[in-house]
Amino acid sequence: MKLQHYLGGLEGLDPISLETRIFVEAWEERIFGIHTAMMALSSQLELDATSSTFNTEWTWADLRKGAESMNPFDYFKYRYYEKWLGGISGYFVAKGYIARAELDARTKAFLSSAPAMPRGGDAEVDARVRKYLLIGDDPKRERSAPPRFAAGDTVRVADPNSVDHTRLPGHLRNKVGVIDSVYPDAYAYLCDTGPDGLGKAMPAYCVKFDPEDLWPGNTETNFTFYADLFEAYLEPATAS
Amino acid sequence: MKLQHYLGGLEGLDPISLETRIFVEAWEERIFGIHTAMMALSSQLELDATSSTFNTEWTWADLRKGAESMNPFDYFKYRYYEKWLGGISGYFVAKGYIARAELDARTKAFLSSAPAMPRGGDAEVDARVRKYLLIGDDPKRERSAPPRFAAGDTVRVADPNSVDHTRLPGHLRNKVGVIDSVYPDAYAYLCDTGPDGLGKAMPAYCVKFDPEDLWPGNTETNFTFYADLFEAYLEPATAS
Amino acid sequence: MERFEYSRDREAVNAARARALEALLIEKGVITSETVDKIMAIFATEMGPFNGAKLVAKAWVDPAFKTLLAQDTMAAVEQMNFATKGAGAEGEHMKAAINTPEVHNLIICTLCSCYPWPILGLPPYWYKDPSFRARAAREPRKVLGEFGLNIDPTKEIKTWDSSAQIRWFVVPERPEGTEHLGEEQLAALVTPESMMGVAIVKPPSA
Amino acid sequence: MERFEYSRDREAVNAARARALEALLIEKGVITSETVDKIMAIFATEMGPFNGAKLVAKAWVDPAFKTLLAQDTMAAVEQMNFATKGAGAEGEHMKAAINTPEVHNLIICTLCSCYPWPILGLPPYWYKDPSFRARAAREPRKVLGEFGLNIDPTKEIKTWDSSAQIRWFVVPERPEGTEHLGEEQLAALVTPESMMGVAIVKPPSA
Repeated sequence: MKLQHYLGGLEGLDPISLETRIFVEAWEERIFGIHTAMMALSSQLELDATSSTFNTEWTWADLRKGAESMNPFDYFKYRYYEKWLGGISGYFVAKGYIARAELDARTKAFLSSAPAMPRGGDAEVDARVRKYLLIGDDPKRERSAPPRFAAGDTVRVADPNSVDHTRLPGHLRNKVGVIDSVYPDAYAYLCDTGPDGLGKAMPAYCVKFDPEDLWPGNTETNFTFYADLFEAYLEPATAS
Repeated sequence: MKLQHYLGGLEGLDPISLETRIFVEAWEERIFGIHTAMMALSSQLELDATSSTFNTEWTWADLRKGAESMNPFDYFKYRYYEKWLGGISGYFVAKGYIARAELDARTKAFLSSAPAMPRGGDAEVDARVRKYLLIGDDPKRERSAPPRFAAGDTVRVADPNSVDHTRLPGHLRNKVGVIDSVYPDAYAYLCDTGPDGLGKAMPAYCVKFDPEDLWPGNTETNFTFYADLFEAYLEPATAS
Repeated sequence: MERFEYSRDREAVNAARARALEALLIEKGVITSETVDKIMAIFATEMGPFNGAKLVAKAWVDPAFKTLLAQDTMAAVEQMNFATKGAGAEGEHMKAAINTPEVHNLIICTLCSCYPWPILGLPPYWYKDPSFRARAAREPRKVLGEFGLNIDPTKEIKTWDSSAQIRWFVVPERPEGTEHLGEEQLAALVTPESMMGVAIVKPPSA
Repeated sequence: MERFEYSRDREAVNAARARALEALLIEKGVITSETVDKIMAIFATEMGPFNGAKLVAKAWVDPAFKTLLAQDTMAAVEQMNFATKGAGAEGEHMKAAINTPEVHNLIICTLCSCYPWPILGLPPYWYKDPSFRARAAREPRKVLGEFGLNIDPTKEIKTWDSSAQIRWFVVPERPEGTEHLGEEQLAALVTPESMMGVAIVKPPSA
């Protein structure tokens, strides 16, 4: 179980932060940019090769796996981009791009004097990054089979074992909802999630839930909750 | 849902702390003692009245409710007795024994100079506390009905809505186990937990779980997990 | 007990580490010294809430466009001639939730921070905050109240949680007293918060 | 962003607040100035692991007592003439899990820190730690390994999670080479950790 995925509906929380800035510290912009460049230069994309030495895969799934595999108690201890910084640094070290000692030494140096940033690099690298941002990475595929459910069907959300990654929110597991709409075609996910069930292209649905079924006696009225869910996460609802 | 109750089986955690001390800061012993005195002086116990001005109820259930109602992200931020200190201080303020301002002022005073502790109090108060510790507070009651399950029965753990308190571990909800033993008589709980189902005396069971059912593909071999569960938390297992 | 402690120079270490990482990546030829700045420039001028605002304003003045936006969001977005032609990164499949006098829409991502980059840019901190993600799912009225938005109890709230590949945004209602305004002036009224459903669009006098 | 910050004088504030609370409770007649110290004295001399150690030692030298301890734990404890007569606070219903050559037992409380006070006293920090509570449930062998206890893969591990009203403890196996020792000497070998299942009892020479 991934504690980090069981946020929906939690009680006893703080008032909402009204912080509308995207970055609250200057360094956060840098780690966001590094992540986006990694996504754009990732090896599985069908974009022109560049001189970048980045030759491995990096997608949202990798970033998310990092967040899901981190100590769940730390997840609630660190700010959003602090988690990115940890996950991305760890990736570059794990993949051998950078040695841990090298990163630590440079960090130490930058702590005691203003960062001296190197200059240079091929413009084609930045061109590819720009291209990726403008065209994206379309997960839509042709369907190999008709969708299992139709609008109006009652479904029960599955509760598969999650290993390194899942896209199933904890608050929906084992709950009953109604198919609100069936999205056209099929959607691949960025990686295979094993027994969790994602990977190959499959139909996706918008599923409607009565909040009273999700949080009995503990929610609001005149309110409907919709969630987009991959087909692997749905089962026909049978009387139990 | 109470995030704090979904610890069993979590992944990605730290190595075990080998801290064998009971208290790691001197003040922790004080808050433990205060809690124990409150339990002993609690109004529902059938012990001799004393001159203590404590005239409300305080049981483990109250302490636990505090831990369950605190911000779940803070739960993982604070050390064990820090949570007690917060919950117990809050109780004395909420019940009107102490004003928040009074507590804050005294805290501030003790921060800048060594605590000047008042002396005095009736020995009968301490006698009652001692008596409570030596005789306890027996939750066992006569059964009003025969137990619903017998050793060897297969049961499914219920997933009731928890409001302010529950004694059902999150990792067992919706899981299937086998009754290992039926405890004699029936057990009352310290408070009524509403739709969660505890309160009146009911049978309790030791239920045996195959860890492979709890954490498929992600546990150890030659290992059996047993949990004590109140009858309200169990349903007959039916093929699903 | 280190679990319960914080490093006291945490922000300074974060900042130094982020810059150290970037410096090493430049030196090792992974990215260039311009990469991060160029990405931020794209979000400043080509992918951002200024696109969403244009889309909303067009929907306000053109009922046929509004209908298309509701029924085939991507076809409508393509008409806008954005730098991304609509479907840029994180906007490959977007869906509009249209506010009406009867329904107020709210978008959330309880798992992370899914967000339609091409038309809304990057999400603000509150959207990524675990407290918002958790609370908006169960008590949206209370949450909106904290944003200063009180939705009439007779109006339905619909919350859209994006955990698959669709990225949602809200088309707020056109405020009263804006009949005289052109598309560009209308777009200037549309805030990112209104396209996430935690605000409504106010007339220029307000 | 305060959620992500810690007060820098956290321990000093905790200490001052705990003492302030106690001082006010004494002044207001809730407790006396002796109450906390007297409670701690009871745990130092009358309710503690020294009782559990006596129980274990007796079970080692008296097979009939060991059988009774396994079958009717409370009846066996009553014979010990502890200050609590066995059933003090948090020990009203205790249950012994007996280690054998085939089975190693471990007690945990995944919800909180349930613990048999009359015979084990108060739980050490590691037992209350969320990491132990979480990990011992799913990977006891790995956890025991971190305590320096490697359980043979052919030996079954049984984990007992106390979330109802029963308080569990472990009766460790008697170590080899202690045939010449009396009950009191045997009791001196028994550690709290061995009665929780994260250690075994070592012979005096070890």
